[in-house]
Amino acid sequence: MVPHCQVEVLYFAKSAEITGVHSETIFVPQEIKALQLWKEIENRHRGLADIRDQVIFAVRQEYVELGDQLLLLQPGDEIAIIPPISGG
Amino acid sequence: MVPHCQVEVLYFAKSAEITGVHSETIFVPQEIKALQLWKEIENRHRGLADIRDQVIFAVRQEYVELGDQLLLLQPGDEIAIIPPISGG
Amino acid sequence: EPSRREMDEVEEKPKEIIKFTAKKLSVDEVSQLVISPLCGAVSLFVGTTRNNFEGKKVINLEYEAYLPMAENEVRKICSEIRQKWSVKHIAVFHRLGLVPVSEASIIIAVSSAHRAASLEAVNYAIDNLKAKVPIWKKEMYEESSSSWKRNKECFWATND
Amino acid sequence: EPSRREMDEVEEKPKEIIKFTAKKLSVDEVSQLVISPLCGAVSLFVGTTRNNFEGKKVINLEYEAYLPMAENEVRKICSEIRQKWSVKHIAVFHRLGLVPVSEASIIIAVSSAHRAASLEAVNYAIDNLKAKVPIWKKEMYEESSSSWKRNKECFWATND
Repeated sequence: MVPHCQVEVLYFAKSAEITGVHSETIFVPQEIKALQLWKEIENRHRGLADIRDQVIFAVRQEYVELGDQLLLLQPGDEIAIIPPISGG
Repeated sequence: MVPHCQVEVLYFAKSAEITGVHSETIFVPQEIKALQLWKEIENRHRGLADIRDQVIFAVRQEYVELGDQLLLLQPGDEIAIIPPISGG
Repeated sequence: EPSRREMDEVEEKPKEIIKFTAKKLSVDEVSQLVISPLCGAVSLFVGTTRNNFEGKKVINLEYEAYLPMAENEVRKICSEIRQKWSVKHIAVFHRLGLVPVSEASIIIAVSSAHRAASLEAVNYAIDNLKAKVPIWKKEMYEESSSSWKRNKECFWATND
Repeated sequence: EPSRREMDEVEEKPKEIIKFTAKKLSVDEVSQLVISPLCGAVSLFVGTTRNNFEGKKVINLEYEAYLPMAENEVRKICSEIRQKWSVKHIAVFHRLGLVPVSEASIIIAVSSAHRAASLEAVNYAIDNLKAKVPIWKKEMYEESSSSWKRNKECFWATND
């Protein structure tokens, strides 16, 4: 079985409104493609499907698109769901 | 005889230091080339010869170079001696 | 007591001052932070909240940020600026929480010996901040609806 | 009491605020003058006095201006800006008389709906002010000498 670990998922702006939480801990494979990780998260919060095309991850505070990139996760890693930004 | 009139000459910055005055009234031909007018002024303040290459006139608050341009002066006109500017 | 030469060297060290705060921003305060006796130029950009969007009356805005990452992203922009232009100090202040209309949401200030550098650096900073720094603005409208905004510069999502 | 619509229209009228003053300049004050609830961007340039020139310690600066003409020349620059960019309000404040090192000698502020316009307008304003507006700066050095300066932008005289 693929090793799993606990990571911290952070939700901001519209994604936080959809999920109703700002953060949660989930248990996921340590080796996982970004898009696959998104699907795991979407399974928990079906409403997130609406914004799938608009979001990007920040994994350990670096941007990662929801694509084929393989993530190597460590226990406690921070994964943020980043809707389109609007600072300035 | 060419008609003459009184005009007000204003001195700024280095030109005021050289002449020792900030303004004076002079009596000059109403039709006069800019460079000729400068020579009239230089005759009154010999020290101004040092900065001849660096100055420009402002006649009725519009820039005029010390060249062949014919000035048509009216009594009371304001002629300023403008050394190189350094605002900002 | 330090000699004048020593004081100059202290002044000369380039600084980056990055702050996210719920308090009202002060243009004077931010410009003071970057002024250097060795520099003749300070350029600033102040972003203020507008009172309308597509005909709707905006009564308030609310900003939130992914804080440690937002600061890191601003630091990256500062490094890029230093690679491109010779500038002295850089200050980036962004307000969070509720911001009333006409108050500043962001102030960017850059000092430099020659003004072209700081003007271009400020331009670069605001362009890249809008594209890359995880901050979100929610507009609240008079008719009690609201909307999360997106910058057209946001690098991964395009406006519909 | 005017309706909100009427207030917006009052706000919308473009203003030029030009001031020459012996008093200390305030970046907050000047930026407040150009902020508009219809605009999201204010760009500013602050010129400060430097503490050295060719290795000489500058202890003070003194500015003088040919006042009615200087204001007229600034107005011309404002008109040129409005022909080139869509900007709302323009403020140009220049200090006269003695200016201590590190204090502002000039503040230019421009507001606009889109930030590129105000950033470019501020750049244009300071470039042209240095080339055309009759203002003079005298630097006073520690060893009690002094010198009238010239801008490299001055349009009729070149540096030796």
